[in-house]
Amino acid sequence: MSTEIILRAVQSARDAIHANEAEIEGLDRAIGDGDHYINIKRGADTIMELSGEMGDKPPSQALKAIAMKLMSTIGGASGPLVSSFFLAASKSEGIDEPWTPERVATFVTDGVAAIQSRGKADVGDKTMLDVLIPLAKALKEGVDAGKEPAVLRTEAVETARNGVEATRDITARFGRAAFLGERAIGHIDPGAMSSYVIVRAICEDL
Amino acid sequence: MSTEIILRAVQSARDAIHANEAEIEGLDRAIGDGDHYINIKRGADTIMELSGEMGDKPPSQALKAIAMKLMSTIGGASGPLVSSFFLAASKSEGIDEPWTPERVATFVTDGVAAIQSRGKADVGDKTMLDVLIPLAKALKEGVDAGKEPAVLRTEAVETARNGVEATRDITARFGRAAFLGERAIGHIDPGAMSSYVIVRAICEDL
Amino acid sequence: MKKLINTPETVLDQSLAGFGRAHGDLVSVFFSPRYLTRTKKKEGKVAIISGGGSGHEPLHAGFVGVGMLDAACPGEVFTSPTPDQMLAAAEAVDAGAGVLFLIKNYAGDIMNFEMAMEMFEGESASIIVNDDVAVESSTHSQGRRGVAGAIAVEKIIGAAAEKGYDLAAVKALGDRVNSSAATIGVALTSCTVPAAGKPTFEIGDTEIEFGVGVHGEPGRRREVLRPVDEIVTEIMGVIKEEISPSGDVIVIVNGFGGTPLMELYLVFDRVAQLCDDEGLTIARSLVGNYFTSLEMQGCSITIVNADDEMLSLWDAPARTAAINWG
Amino acid sequence: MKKLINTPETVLDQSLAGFGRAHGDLVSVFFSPRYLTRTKKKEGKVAIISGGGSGHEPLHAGFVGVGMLDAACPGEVFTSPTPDQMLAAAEAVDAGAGVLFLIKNYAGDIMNFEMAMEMFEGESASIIVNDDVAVESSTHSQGRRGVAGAIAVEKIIGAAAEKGYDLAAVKALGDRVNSSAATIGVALTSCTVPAAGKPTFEIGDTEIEFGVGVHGEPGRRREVLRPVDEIVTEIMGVIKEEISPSGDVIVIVNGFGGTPLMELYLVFDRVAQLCDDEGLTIARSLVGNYFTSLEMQGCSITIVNADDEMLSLWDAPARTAAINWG
Ligand SMILES: Nc1ncnc2c1ncn2[C@@H]1O[C@H](COP(=O)(O)OP(=O)(O)O)[C@@H](O)[C@H]1O
Ligand SMILES: Nc1ncnc2c1ncn2[C@@H]1O[C@H](COP(=O)(O)OP(=O)(O)O)[C@@H](O)[C@H]1O
Ligand SMILES: [Mg+2]
Ligand SMILES: [Mg+2]
Ligand SMILES: [Mg+2]
Ligand SMILES: [Mg+2]
Repeated sequence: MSTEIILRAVQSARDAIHANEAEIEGLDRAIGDGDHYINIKRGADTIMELSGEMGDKPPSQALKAIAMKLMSTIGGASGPLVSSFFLAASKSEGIDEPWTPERVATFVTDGVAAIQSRGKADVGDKTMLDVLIPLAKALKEGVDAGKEPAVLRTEAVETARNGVEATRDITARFGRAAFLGERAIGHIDPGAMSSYVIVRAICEDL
Repeated sequence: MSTEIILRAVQSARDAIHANEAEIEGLDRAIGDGDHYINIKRGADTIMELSGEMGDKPPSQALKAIAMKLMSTIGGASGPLVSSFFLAASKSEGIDEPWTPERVATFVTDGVAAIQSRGKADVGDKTMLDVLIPLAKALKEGVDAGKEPAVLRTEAVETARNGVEATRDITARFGRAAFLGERAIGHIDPGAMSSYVIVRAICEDL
Repeated sequence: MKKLINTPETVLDQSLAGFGRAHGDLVSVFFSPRYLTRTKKKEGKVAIISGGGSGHEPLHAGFVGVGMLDAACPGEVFTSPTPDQMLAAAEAVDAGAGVLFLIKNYAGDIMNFEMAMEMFEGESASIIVNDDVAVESSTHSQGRRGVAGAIAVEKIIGAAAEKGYDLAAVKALGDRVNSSAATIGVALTSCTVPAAGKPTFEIGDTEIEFGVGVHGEPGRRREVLRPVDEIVTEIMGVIKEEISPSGDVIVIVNGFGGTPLMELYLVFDRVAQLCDDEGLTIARSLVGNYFTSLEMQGCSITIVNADDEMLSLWDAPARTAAINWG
Repeated sequence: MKKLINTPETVLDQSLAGFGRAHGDLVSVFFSPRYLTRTKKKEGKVAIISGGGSGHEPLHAGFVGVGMLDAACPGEVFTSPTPDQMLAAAEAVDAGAGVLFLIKNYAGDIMNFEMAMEMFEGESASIIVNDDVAVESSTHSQGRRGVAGAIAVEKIIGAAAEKGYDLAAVKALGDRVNSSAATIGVALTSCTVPAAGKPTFEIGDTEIEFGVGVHGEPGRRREVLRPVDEIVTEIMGVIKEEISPSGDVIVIVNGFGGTPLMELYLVFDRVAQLCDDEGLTIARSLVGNYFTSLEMQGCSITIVNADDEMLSLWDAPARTAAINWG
């Protein structure tokens, strides 16, 4: 069932976060306040604890439970954003039907749109959206073009990698890094990095 | 006049303190609170500023002025002790008569006795008195034995050096080092060290 | 990392528990979700709720009590609290005259409070504090950070609510105090978030961060430590340009947690001299550690261009752990 | 050395000047010699004067005012003030009922106060505070150091004098509070005396000094940092042996200047748990930075075995920069 996929994805995401502690933490220490790793780790760990109860719920309820739990666990800037993603995904059309590539592309697109409407940022603002907006777009276009799941996954990782790299040489308009002005240039955005490692892990593990 | 000797001695003492900053400060940092150098430097510097007004006063008044100034300048444990020395010296019998070796031995003895009665410490307590009590005694005995001033001076420096060394391997019964118990062993007492460098400088310069 | 703690995970709850024990006469502490309320609710009064990441103590918990806040929501260290906390607090302290949320201008705080306000069913309004003029607001869309000016806003609107101002009036006053306030901070050392275990930023033995944020965010520039009179003069110059103070001012010299009070009063002396030179009257002042950044060394200077209403509300009674006068 | 100062020589006077400007309603500051008095003298009241080296702010200047001290004499940083200061202060505040000198037990303080008392012509008495039970008093003749117990002594005898106790009664009460109090401190970092420019002691990245003195003097031992619950348990054990507390106690968790309030409340939580376990009632508590050691990180715990008289005097009004209640 699709909820199993969610649980496996959550597991992958959590492992990816743990495995990239030093990198993510270092980036937020460089251009933020140093807690991004702790925040998303706290979120991911808590969701893992939920896994037991979630196995027999439909995806809409599992995603909503995840959203509410993340909302009350992460805090900071990333909490509402990440939580908005899951809340929108839980309401995405056909989420409880068997998952097809179209359906995945749709709920990812809905989720990313929710992050955008909560945080007001866009591509080029040096945030997680520099990874997520291109990712959602690539996924949708790939699905529309009828690409194979394996290709979609490879391209997703590729797109995410380009997105995270693109945050390096720009100033930030949102998040704490915005306070840095020019001094943010040369540093990758921590939220973009954590999004990238999660995307990569999920695409590789599933 | 004897007051000139006092002024030259003050100058020598001040220079000696400045020249031994690192050593004195390090000792008080090791077994006290690190301010002994600053305290006696502040005292010596202030007395130097007084010098101008003191040249034409008799020794009794010059010594009393020094005592009062030190009393209101040094503070800490060393302030009252050093100031007591000068106050007692100012009242020492025959202090305004021309200075003979006997007279010097007498006022030094009186001054050291005043330190002892103010601070209650004795030889072996790991304080400046480990230098000063043997010094006063040696001076008096030397004078009684009719030794030459040059010999008296050499012996005074020798006695002071032995005194300062004697503070190394004992625990303290007075001053902040007393709080250290056994941990004070191995460190020379800062007040003994500053007394020693002053005694040595005065004996060598005069 | 050297801290008087057991584990990073238990810092916040144990500290809140201790705060609750020490000030049980003033506040009630709740843990799941985490919030504090003043012990006695006053019916018909506008309820004021603030909150933010922990690590800034005494703010905000230390300002809960009669004459200031009705509730505070402490987040993890330097991390915004979550909407469920604000929601629970709002439901607990709503006394029929609406709830005012006092938010400091950080993306996380704004978004979490926004979600709480969307969920809260009672009447509510919000004030966003953004007094940190170290950051030139033109360069980014988040705008200035909310820093020690929050202390003045909380004191003054707390007194207004206690006096019976309605929700709209409390909000209008709070916005006015906020726009009359300007703050700049300077850091000598970093702070260390318990869960991170390492200093938030690196800083050389002779360097300071001019314009630092209260989470150790960078400011205008990294520079060599100068005599403090020069630093204060520059800060006061920037503040003057931003809010053109005149007549009566409230001065807050706020320590970041690791700087001795001795130095804070010394800074205040320089501020006072400069106010004299400018013809400003220091009508009220507050010197001490009120909006800290864990153990960071440094301080901020806040000037509030004050009118008589603000001054009389500043003087009004407050009974909180950190501010107790009048 | 990183400090918000101009030169080490001017720290004390500039800080005092700032303190005077910030609290002109409470105190008057004099510079030559240096002392502070409360603004309004109360005729017929026993005058209480304390003093000691600076660097422990808010103590003692922050305790000058109605209900606590009549005057304070600040020495150079960590250096006893000089007799001329105490003498000038005594002459200024003597209100016809005698002067009580409150001295902390350090060789320097004792000798300088003694000289002042020899010179002072009015009636006087003295209390020597020596509550630091970290130091086993048998090993040296100076006895225990005077540390944060001084806060309780100053608060309680200040209220007693205000109530009209005579000199002998104030002294007897102060001696009683002192002997009912026991304190132990622990340091995580050193402090740096401005004039010295270097840390007072070296301490490793994972080391603490158990039983440290308020000038960074060594305590019982150097050891590896442990979970704070363990440290507090050991401290409370030593205190218990020394003063066998029972019934009502006053607890003071005092920060040394560089430790966040968050950690102090966390320490207090553990103290409170242990009091519960021992059947002790925390009748009053004080958590914060009151008797600091410049920027040193760490804290001390004080327990005062309190009777009803002490508690009611603790609650009595005080109007000072640092303690303002009742
Ligand atoms: N308005 C926004 N829109 C999208 N992403 C944002 C926004 N603000 C911040 N972020 C993301 O959040 C990340 C920081 O998250 P985190 O460190 O957990 O929160 P905080 O900044 O509150 O400490 C940034 O690196 C950025 O990617
Ligand atoms: N009771 C005493 N009798 C004699 N000398 C003493 C006594 N107490 C302290 N001293 C001397 O004073 C020195 C310390 O002086 P200083 O550092 O200036 O004062 P403080 O200890 O107050 O910081 C000690 O090294 C010791 O030689
Ligand atoms: Mg962050
Ligand atoms: Mg010393
Ligand atoms: Mg954060
Ligand atoms: Mg000293």
